[in-house]
Amino acid sequence: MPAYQYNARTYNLTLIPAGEGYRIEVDGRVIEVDAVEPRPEGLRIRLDGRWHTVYVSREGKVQWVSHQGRAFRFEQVAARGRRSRAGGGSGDGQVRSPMPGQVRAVHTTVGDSVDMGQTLMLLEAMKMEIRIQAPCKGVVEAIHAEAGAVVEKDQVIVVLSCGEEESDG
Amino acid sequence: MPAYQYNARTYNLTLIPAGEGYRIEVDGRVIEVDAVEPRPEGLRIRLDGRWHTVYVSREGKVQWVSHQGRAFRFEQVAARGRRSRAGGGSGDGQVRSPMPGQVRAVHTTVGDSVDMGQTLMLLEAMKMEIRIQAPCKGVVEAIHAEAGAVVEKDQVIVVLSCGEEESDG
Amino acid sequence: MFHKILIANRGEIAVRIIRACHELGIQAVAVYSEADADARFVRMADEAVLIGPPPPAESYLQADAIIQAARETGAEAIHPGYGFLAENAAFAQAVQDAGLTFIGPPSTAIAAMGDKAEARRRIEAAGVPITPGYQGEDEDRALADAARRIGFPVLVKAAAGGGGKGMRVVWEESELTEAMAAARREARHAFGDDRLIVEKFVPRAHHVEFQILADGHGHVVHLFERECSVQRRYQKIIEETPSPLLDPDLRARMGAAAVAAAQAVGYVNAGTVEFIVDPATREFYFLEMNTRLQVEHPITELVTGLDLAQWQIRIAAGEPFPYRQEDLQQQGHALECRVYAEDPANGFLPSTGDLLLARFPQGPGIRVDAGVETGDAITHHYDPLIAKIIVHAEDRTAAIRRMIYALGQTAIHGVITNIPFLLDVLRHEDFSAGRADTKWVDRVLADWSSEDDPEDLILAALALSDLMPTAGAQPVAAPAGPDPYSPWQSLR
Amino acid sequence: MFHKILIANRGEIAVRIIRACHELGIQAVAVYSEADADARFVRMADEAVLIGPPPPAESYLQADAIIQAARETGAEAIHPGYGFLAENAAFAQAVQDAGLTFIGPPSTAIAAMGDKAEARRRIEAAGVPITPGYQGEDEDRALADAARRIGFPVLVKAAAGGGGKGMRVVWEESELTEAMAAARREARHAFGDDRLIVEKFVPRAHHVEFQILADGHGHVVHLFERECSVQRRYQKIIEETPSPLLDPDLRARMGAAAVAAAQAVGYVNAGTVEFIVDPATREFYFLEMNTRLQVEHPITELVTGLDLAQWQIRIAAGEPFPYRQEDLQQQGHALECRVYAEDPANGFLPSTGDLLLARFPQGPGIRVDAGVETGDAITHHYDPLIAKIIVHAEDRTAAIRRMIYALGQTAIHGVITNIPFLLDVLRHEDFSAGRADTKWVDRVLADWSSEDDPEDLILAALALSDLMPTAGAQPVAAPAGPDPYSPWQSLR
Repeated sequence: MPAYQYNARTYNLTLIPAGEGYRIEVDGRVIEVDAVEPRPEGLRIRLDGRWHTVYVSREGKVQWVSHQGRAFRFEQVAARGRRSRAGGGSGDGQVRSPMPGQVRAVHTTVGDSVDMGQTLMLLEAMKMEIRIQAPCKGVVEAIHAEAGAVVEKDQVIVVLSCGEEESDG
Repeated sequence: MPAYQYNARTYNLTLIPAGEGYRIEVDGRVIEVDAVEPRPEGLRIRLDGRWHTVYVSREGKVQWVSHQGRAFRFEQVAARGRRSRAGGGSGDGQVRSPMPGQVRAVHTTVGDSVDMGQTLMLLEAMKMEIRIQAPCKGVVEAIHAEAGAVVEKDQVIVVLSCGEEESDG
Repeated sequence: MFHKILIANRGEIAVRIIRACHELGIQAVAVYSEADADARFVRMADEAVLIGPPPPAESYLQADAIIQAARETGAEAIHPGYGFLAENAAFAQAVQDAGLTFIGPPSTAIAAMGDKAEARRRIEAAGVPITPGYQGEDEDRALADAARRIGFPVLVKAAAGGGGKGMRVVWEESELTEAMAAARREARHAFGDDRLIVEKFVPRAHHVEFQILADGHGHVVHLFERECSVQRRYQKIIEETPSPLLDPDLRARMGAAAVAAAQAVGYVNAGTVEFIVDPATREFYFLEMNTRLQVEHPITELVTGLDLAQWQIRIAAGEPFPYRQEDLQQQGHALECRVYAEDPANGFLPSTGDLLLARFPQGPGIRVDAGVETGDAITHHYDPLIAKIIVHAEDRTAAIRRMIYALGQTAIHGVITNIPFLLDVLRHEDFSAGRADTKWVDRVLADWSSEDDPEDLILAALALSDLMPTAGAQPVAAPAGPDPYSPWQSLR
Repeated sequence: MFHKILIANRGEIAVRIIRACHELGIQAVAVYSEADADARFVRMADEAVLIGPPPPAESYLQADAIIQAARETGAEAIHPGYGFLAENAAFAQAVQDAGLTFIGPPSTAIAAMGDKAEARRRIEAAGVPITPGYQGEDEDRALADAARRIGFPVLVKAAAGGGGKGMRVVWEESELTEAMAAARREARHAFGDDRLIVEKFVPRAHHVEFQILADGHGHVVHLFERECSVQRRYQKIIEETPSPLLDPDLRARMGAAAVAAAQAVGYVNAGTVEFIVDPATREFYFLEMNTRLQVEHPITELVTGLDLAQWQIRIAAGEPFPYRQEDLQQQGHALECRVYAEDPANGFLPSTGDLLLARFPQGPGIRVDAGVETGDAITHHYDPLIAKIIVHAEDRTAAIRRMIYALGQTAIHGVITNIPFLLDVLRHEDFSAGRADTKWVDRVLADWSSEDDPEDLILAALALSDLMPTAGAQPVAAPAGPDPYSPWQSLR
């Protein structure tokens, strides 16, 4: 019985055949599917008497599902699991790249004291320039990317030791 | 080294790697291929410095190849093979269905003497009515489809014994 | 506006109407025969109802089953597409009697135009020119007398029909008896009605038809012409607009005649008035009126910018058509080629099979109306139309160039198609000059065969074809586990 | 006409130009960086030449390597597309000096319009209204003095640039120093030229641009306007024509001004004159001229019926443009949405990855200009544009309805896209009313987030997703044997 995460929320799914269709339990709530047909173009699902074509793609633990222009990127997790550390947050002083790109300039060095909001780096991707700012007042403990380096989304690029007053903000 | 037939002609092919490309011999004649790349949409082939995308599909012994709107249906045969008995001909008194369809009416019975050109059957497919005519003067030896029956292309539907004067026509 | 519409048709036209419904926010109900259970139009519909076995008489012509399906699914209206029940007045009436809306003209208008003899009387009374002909007693002897009076060549055709079925040109009297018998037989199979009419045959005639649109509030306009002279045995294969034969004056006179013809029968919704035009005299004659959407409607959509399938629905829902005749115009030039599953090098006999590959062209000014995709089947039960390739460009020269490009980008494997034949027509100097009449194909290209020998590139690809994965030969929806319909297993 | 053309660009615009070449019977040569070796435009070209590593400065901006590739392949002309070297006067001149044809305006016209200060002087002299501004000494102190004179808010922008790069609105004096530094930095990276100009900022302005076309025989026309006010941080996301803001009188006056602007610099070929329009006063001001094909050119093609990419080539080959201004008109309404690989719920940051699925819409009035297909990669090296979805319909209401339908039929997996954001803009009452100005998105939709929770249908599909073969996860061109490039082995 798989569980998936989307936007920090976990969905635990149970699938039970029921007549021509299925009974799907999502965290206790029930969705009745009248019928389902896998088709070359997508999954055809009949809900409340009406057929819908939903597009699905899987890559490893990631399952994409889309319909009517809205695409959802679900990540498979252990059932009842908690969200893994991902997403472009800063939290505990680990500053992560919010996008894949190239480091245009590094504006700080290890040991510097920085204020919250101070620019640490300039990133560029797809002709866009993004300032990486300090999420807290603190001291630069490590810098993991130099000017010209290519970084991935969510890669830790700077580590700060945050002053206590901001660290849980 | 495969051989293929198209329109009663057999092509014996030999493929020899040559640099980045291939040397292809077709019944002794040589085609030099500069380079080749299989792509999701088709086979990219560079001939005389220019790339072309050729579409290929295989189903059993049949290989379809098409380019610029022209599609060729090749049938794989034993090398140096002769054309197998196919195509909607009549030849030796075996009358074959020229198309898939349904028998609308049978206008003859076994033992009848028929003239060349006499209508033996009416076939219908895709809203089109086709008269099956006797390919020779002769006697009906067998009828292999009755009114209402569905027949395939090239299926033998009537057998005639042809009078000698027309049989080699 | 309707909430849900049932489409009493299949193939590309069902796909076309489903798209129109979905754009307008309307749910679409498909009906289908056993042969079409996996068809594209069924997969696109919001609901689908099985109505019978493959033969049309047992499914798509089953009026009661279709009306019953509409009732059960709560559809408020039925769109008949073209062919099948589209021009069946009794069906239109039955739909109305069931409390549903028929998306098409009133049954009285269908009946008036469906009976060719009746139509000629009404149209002649409205002042529209018709060819000399005979529409009286339907007995072979009376028809033969009329043929002799009119003078050969004559056209013998089904009183109820259209599309070349039950139609024969008779060049001399000796051919008359067999022609009438064959025409009656085809008419009976196609329309369940074997009455015939006979009329003067005009050689070198062009087929030029006018699209009309009439709303339920008495407003009738024409949407200009379609030149449909490129035909093989009465089957249209290439259509275009504007017609290379017409000038503004002739266009205006024919358009007015088309509007008068529609008004003569109290027409409402989309319809097409067909004329033959004598290129020598520039006289035109009413041929028949098709009381439904035409196969070739997209070229009119491209040059006028109007969506005819949507307007059929909007007019049926009571909406007034807002444009006056003088607001409408033709912009650029549009061409349609019908890609058929048939073998042009083998007498154009039908070709059936599974589509190992159905690759359609893309690009600016290219539109494809297709009822099939890779993996779908072309069966002998229905029409051999695989797809309509339609282009729009700034003028006729650019449109022909674009069509040649588009057909060159099309790849169909699994059945033989007429694409090489279409390309040769497009490149023919008579076609370029706009000189093709309705018998041009049968006369000039009767012995057509393609340049037959595969060129080096084709042979090279053949030799190298094992490089490609055999995607076409595999089922497109390869199961993920042992049984694709049993997710219970695959999820464990 | 040319026999062979080299395309000095990538992505969807390279695909667009290859199609134009092939329709005209011209061979197309692609140049590509290492990141694009498998790209769709490379696969479509007749020949392809590798010109360098992924960073644009080392490949698509390498003028010498590109001209060398043209020489080696025997191309007679170079089409620059948009971006990269398209508005680089030195490149245009170098192409000409190499004995090749540059498919675009003369280098002198590019230089005149590329320098914003110079452009404003020339345009003002031609009688075209410009915004109050300053284009003198390029020193921070002089610019700051000018800003104070003009009065805040002011716009600081790159003298050489376009597309929002190196452009800043400065609302008060305290922000000026940092804004100028950032603008210079961006301008230097984007254009290799960090000179700035400053001008009056008009709040609630609409961005309305006119397409012009000038042949080599002195004939200049405009092809009407494009309304491009729906922008996020100077990046256009939805364009349409006609503009809901213009009436026939304003359209005629702006069109005449656009033609005058083109004539002022001896313009030849396709170009775009951008204006800002004050909706309160209905005054318009020259903004800049883009001396190349625009991203949004398809909407003009749809309403005028002309193929701009082909006309660029035909004009460069010396062909006269045959239509007078009064022959041209807008038919119907066209809209373009730019589908970007970016996450609108996460500050619109770029999203990169492999396209597990790229399913684009089909149907009447729908056109898709895309540079990618399923299996292709979106990398961080280039523009995040995945595809342009373009629709044409009879009026604005029908066009918006059609666009909503088309985006609903689009499915992109593997990267996050802005489609849900585009749909919300299309459904917004301000957009329906035609009230969106250039800051509307940033003002009204700054805090946009999608309706976030997946509905029952999505969760059901998630639970049932193991029913589907994982086509997306497999390589699309799965090798038939152990080594797909070694047919010798697989044929034995």
